[in-house]
Amino acid sequence: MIPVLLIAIPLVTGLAAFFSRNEKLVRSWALFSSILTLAISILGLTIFSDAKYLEHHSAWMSTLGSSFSVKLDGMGQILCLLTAIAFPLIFISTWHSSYKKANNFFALMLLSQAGLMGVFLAMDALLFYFFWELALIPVYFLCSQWGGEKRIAVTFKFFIYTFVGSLLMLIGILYVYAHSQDHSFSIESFYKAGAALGHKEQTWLFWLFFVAFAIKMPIFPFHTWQPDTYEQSPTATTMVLSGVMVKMGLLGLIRWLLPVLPVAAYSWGNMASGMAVTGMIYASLIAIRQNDIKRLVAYSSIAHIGLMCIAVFSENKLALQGVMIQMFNHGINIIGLWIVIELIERQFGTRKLSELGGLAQKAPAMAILFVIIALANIALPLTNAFVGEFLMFSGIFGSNDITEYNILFTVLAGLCIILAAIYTLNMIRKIFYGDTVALTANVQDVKLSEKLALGIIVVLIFWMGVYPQAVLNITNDISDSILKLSDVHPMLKK
Amino acid sequence: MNVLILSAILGIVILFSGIYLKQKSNVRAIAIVGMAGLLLCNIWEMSSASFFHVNTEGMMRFDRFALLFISIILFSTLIYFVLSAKDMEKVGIHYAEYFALIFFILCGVVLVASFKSLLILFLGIEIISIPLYILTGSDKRNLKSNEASLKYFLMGAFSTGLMLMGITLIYGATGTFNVEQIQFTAEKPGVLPIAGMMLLLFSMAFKVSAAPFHFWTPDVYDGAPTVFTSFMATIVKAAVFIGFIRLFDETFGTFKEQWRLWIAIITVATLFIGNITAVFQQSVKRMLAYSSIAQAGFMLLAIFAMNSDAKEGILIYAAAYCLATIGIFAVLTKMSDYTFDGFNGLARQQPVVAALTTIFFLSLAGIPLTAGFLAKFYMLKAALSAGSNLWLVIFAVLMAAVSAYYYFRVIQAMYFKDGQATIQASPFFKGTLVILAAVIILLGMFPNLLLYWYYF
Amino acid sequence: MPINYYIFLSIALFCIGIVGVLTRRNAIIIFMCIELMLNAVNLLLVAFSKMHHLNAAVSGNVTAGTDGQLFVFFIMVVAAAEVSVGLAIIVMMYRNIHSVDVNFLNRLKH
Amino acid sequence: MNITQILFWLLSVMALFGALMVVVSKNPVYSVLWLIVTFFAISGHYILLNAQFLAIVNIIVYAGAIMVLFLFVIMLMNLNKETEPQKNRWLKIAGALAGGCLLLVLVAALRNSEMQGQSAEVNTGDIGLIKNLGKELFSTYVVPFEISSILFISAMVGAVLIGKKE
Amino acid sequence: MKNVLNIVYLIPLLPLIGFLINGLGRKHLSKGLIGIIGSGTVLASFLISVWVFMQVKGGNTYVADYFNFINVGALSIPFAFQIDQLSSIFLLIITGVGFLIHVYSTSYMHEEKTEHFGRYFAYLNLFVFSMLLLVMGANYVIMFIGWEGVGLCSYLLIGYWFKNTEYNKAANKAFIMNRIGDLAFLIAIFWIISKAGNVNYGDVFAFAQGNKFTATDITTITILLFIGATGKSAQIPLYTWLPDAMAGPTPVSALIHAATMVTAGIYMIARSNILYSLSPVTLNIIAIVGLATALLAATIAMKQNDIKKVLAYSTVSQLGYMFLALGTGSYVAAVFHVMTHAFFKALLFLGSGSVIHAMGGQQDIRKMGGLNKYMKITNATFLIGCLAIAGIPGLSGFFSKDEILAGAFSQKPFGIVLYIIGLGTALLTAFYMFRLYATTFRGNFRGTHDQEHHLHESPAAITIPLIVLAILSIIGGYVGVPEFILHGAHSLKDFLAPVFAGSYQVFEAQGISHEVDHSTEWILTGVSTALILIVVVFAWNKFSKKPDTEDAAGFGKVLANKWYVDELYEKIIVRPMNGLGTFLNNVFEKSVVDGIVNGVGRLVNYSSRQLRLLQSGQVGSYVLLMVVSMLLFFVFQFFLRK
Repeated sequence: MIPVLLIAIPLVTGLAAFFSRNEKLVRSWALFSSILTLAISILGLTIFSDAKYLEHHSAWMSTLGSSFSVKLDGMGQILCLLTAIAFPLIFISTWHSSYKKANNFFALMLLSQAGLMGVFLAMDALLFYFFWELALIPVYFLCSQWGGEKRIAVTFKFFIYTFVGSLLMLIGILYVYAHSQDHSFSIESFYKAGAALGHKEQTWLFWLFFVAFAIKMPIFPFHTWQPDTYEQSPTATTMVLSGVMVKMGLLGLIRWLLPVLPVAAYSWGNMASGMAVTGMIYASLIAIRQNDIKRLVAYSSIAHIGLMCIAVFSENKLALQGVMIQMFNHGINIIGLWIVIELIERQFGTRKLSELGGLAQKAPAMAILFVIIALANIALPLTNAFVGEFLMFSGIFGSNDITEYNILFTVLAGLCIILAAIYTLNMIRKIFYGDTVALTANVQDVKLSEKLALGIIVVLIFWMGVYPQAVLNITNDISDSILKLSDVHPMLKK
Repeated sequence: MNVLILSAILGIVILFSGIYLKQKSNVRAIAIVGMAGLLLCNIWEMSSASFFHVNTEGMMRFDRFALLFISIILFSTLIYFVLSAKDMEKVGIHYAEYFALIFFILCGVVLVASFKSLLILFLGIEIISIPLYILTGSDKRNLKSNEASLKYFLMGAFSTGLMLMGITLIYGATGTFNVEQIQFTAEKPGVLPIAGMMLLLFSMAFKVSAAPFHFWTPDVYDGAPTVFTSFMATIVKAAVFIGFIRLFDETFGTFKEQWRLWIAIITVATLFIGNITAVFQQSVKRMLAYSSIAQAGFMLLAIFAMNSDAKEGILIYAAAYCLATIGIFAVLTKMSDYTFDGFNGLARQQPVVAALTTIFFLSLAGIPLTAGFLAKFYMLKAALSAGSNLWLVIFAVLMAAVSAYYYFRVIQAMYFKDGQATIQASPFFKGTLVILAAVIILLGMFPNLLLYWYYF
Repeated sequence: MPINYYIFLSIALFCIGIVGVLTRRNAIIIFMCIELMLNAVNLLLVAFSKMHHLNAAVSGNVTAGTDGQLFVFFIMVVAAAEVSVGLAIIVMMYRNIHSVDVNFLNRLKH
Repeated sequence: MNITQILFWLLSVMALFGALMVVVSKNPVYSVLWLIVTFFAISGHYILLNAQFLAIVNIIVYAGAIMVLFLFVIMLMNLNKETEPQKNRWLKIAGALAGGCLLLVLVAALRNSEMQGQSAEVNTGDIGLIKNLGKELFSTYVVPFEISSILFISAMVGAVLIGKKE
Repeated sequence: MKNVLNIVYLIPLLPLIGFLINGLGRKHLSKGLIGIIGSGTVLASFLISVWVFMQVKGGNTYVADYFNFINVGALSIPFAFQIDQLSSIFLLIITGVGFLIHVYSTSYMHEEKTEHFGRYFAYLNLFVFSMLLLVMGANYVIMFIGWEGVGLCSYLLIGYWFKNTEYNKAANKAFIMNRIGDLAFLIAIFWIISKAGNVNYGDVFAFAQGNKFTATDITTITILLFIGATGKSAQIPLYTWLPDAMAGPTPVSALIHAATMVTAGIYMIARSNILYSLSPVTLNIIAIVGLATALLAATIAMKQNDIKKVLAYSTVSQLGYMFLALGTGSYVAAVFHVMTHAFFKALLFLGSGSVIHAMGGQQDIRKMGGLNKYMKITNATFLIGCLAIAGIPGLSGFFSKDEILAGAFSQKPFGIVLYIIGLGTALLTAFYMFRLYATTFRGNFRGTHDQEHHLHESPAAITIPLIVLAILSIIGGYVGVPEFILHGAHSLKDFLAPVFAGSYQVFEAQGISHEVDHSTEWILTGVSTALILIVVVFAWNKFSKKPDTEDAAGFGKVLANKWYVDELYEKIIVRPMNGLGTFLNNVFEKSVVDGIVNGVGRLVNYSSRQLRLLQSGQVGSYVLLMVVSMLLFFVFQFFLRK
């Protein structure tokens, strides 16, 4: 019941939103819808957390062996919660920025939310693919309708790029499907069928899937769409993209790659992690030299996602739990960063670090909130990201049998913590500290709405930072089952 | 059988109505109503109630596959009439004749869809082709139209020659034209049937405009009056495909291995040339011509796979492709400027039409929840389940991505570029488009709506 | 007569027809060459029909091979129809451009 | 070498020569005439094969009606050696080569086909007679026969539609 | 007994509350209130700490477990505090010195605008909170939380005057350098987790004592931890941030960059003493690094003219001393020196602060001189501080430093070398400290006239902490009177005995003893004292008569420029990194990674343009192409295909 609502509410409200001309109305309508969704997802966590409310199966395309089956497992809970929180935050924080054809804008936003929810909930490969694409289309329109001056080309590149990836994934899905005994797309039969495949088949299937997810996350060297897209899209969409959408790739890895192709994941995991870690250092180094705030954050995001990717492939309880919680934290933090960046851009019409400075004097609140979020983003203890990264790192480092890979990845990824500190602190310094420049002479501080949004984020940051156990408990079981499914040692025995 | 006879009669009726009815709208009305009637009769026949009982001496068989396919064709044609019958007036004065010819073509389609004897196949192909030569050239003053029809005619006749030689060689080997009796039991039959098969392959490839026999397509589709291009590119192409798949399934099914490779090569070539060449086109009409080649490439996957999935798939593909393309052409026909820039800013002037056109293009590009996705999905599924030929599937998929590139150029033009493009679309027109889009999406969500008829 | 002779003969005619199509620019001549191809086919069909008749005669099937000759008949029918249309098209074109040169037609390209 | 064989070779040579001349002769009118010669040769073959009906039809329909039609058109346009457009040499050579190779390939392929030793019966067998053909045509082949009427009417309509001057 | 545990959480909590109140209410509260809240909370936790101290005299350890911070699978990290002798001592130092400095700050920072004043105290409280977390944590993760927390606070406080870009850069430098160390610390933690499956001190040490760690493991872990320590405690190679950190307000330098935070490294190693005792290799490394740092910093300090810089380098040098102590296995000495150092170095910094205050922000000692006439208390206290740090007998510095040297001497086989270098460093210390004192307070004033006119003794809020600290730096040493002077008077050693019991066993097992027979010690002490006195007198006379006001030349220049270490780092690390970043951003990203992607697009476009030409529009060529392809098909089918 709950999952269906989570998809249906944004979908229906979104479609409805097309038919309103009144901007104020549609704005509040969207906010209302997103808050409703949030309420539902919280209900799913609390009152209706019983299994029978969290599942829904109904026949659909039965001749194809597919069915409309959605389920809220631990990971789904977290990611849906993230999505459900993200959208109200976005709507609140962009309350003052006005869009032409607002109805289309908000409708598309809600549709993308529906798509995302679907991706996180789908327990049927075909359904998963459907939502995977459907989440993309609205974002495509959002970016190329309301984006910056180079928006069309950039977004187009983004679209084609991800489209190629998803098509490759489609082949993989079809192949596994063709080899499943009961010719069904259901996740269970996928787990059975995939594990039964030979190593060679698994290998290239692995790459078919991985490329799709790698493009989405993105992982080096499939990342080049990302900085441009983040830079060009309207910030609200960038928030969706970077805060929630990249998690699609991670979810794909965890739910649709590890357990489906365990042997390949085991044998090629290091390769993938190698790409990820290269990307981390690469992105961090580039981020240091960025002058455009949006691009800087974009590259930093690549680094963070890379870490999560490595953690996933280390196939280890600590790491996996770390990823679970970090997916949520990263989403929250980066949205917070975008909110402030949006404020700055709206006020000064520039994102160039070199043109900013000294904001802290006139806008202390903005400065403090931004600093908190930025420091959370570089995983300072007692903030949310620390827990995630700590777990991921100790997972990557491995338990008992420390291979040279473990140490290598840990150290290299660890370097990125330092680099992250460098570019983040530089960003803070260049934006907020130093003396004011002509441009920033008369900045006004955050308005109530943004203060509200940022306040919520800060609260979450500290809550998750001090008492992460709440979340860890939610995802505990799913992590266990994933690991159990993707454990290759029994297979290697036979 | 119903359709064959009735549409022939309808053709005649329309011819005379052209003489006696001065009002063009009446002619149109007769055509549309007649088409609807045909559709009904055919559906009736599917529930095993044929009006006529003709002994064809086993030269034709109206099995479910054929009938269902014919209904798809009839439905598409109906939609086509409703959307663009009015635009035929622009072409020339022989308004009624155009309809008549189209009805005759439908007879040919029926033949091709239901043939059991190579003779019928031959006749069917000819009955389809000859009126098409005429329709292509129907805009007599327009040199492009002339050129197109002459090119089409010459090359078509040439391919007819090839086909006949093929049939002859097969006859020489087997002594019959009847598909039932042509039984190549041997895994590798003699040279004669192989040569014949190859020649037939070439001519069929020509008719479905598969590379390297596709050269006529862009020129002809570009030169022909847009209304008729729409008809040719969709309904006729799909029809010939059914002939193609039936021929190779029933006649040459026993020695797949001999022709698989060639089909594969042709598929790759078609996909490549169709998609790649479409990228750089400046005129949407010509782009659609190339895209039709590309789509043919995807349909060829069905022939390559030649299994139950392929059969279902080709049905869905035919429906999806025809409907979407007809819709696009219907809009295109009303445009003043066929270039991509001609679409700039259509979304501002005509939001509804733009949105629907977008849906059609999404369907062509194969975005989920549209029929186009399921069509491609079936094709890939069939090809994969046909055995180890992943390279082909991956190639097809990459080409599909390329196709998204040029389809989305139009969407970009309509939505994100500034311009004054507009069309005068009557509410009726819009309504029909809406229905069309609805059908496409419904089909995309519930393919069984269609396949139901195939199985039960 | 050994059937191979007929096969080779008609294939030769067929290919000559093709060569004609390839080497001439006059639409009418090209069309005529296509007719030549058709006739080659006809000849071969008849030969085959006679061959099958001969083979079948052993088993006493007297009507074997008729279908081949009937097919020829149908080919002629179609050819006639084609010719009428084809010549009409050529004439129409001639009216517009006063030439039957196919290379003259290259407005549509690329 | 009995008379039939002599005739066969004679007719074959005549047909081939005629066909070649169709292709090479500059003047369209000559081409038409040579084509008629070829058709006559082919009709001769029909007679050899004892397919009188087809032989007659071939003469009447092809050599008669169709070729005359061609001739009319050519006269009407008054095409002649001078107006005859010439392809550039290379294209001609390429075309000739391609056709020739095709011929070679097909012959080489069919040389030792399973047809080895099979033969077509000459100047016997009565399936070519009008009686049998007619019986077949109007019993078994009546449906295609009727269908071809559709072809004709559409061709008729087309010819009118296209050829009519407006 | 339990009751103290029940409220021990208040020790860090109170400063946190102070932080929240001051931080949120900084715009609305009055300066006085802010000061009271800021100092009061710290005072409160000081009192509790005293109480706690009383409770743990018995020599027992308490662990207060509050909630599960992280609990995943086998790994369970409780949010727990551990109270034992070691932590209680540090509690006293932190809260005690911290309180004094808070008081001092109320006056020192009085010119600031109210909200910045509030911000300052909020930061200070936050720092105390983190520092307390660091020392109270019952496992490495909690320690790490505090560890990074203090790093953050030092970052915030160094960059307190955020208008000044240089200061901000210094702050960044401090934070990043610390991060490098922190990374090593983290990896050490992961290593411990992966081996011991646990991070609680008790369990880990038990694990270690059971010799469950392999030799490589323990060596790596300890080295990594030590690297962490070098970052926080400003040792080679990560010490360069500390002198720059003087950008912060002087009380901050006193509290964070002298008394408490920088000693966190020592605390950490003392805390994990068992691990270190088990890996002699690491101990040697620590000893060498510590000594090297001590010497290097001392040499640099000789030529510095900024009063705070001198003190900063002396801090680095003293920290080096402490590491020497740790490296030679005399942990008590290290902790002892931490304590005494906290007193006199805080005193010196605060004194310098008072001077700077009086000089109106002037920090260059060449512009000072003869201040003893104007500011009596500051002069006196500063002198005491100098004497203490120089190690004049009777003052706190003497005892701790002497113990360290003795410990170094006891090392086999190279103890004598360590001792000599250590002694040399001590002499250098005495020299530059008195150079500093003499140049600042003796001779006659070299500043401008209005500065002189403006000179005055600082208010009570400043002088009282000075006096208290002065007293402490005198008597502070008597908790550790060495054996050879008075038997059983080393109460600190006895007090800390439980903490280091494990190590002592290990040492015995290894047959290492830190005992030097008393006669030798008498000699050593005598020699060192004599030498130091000579140096002091020499420096005093030299610089009170004629301070070196001209710029250093020759080798002195090298020292004045800190051995050009910063420049070196700039060259070999910062520049290449930025260069690489620029290269990747401008060249690699654009032309390779993105180039490939766009290249594919361009390729498609290009081939499209080319393929179009196939469509020549000529029927002839079309048919020709068709025939040729047919030809190919046939050839393949009939002749090439099997």
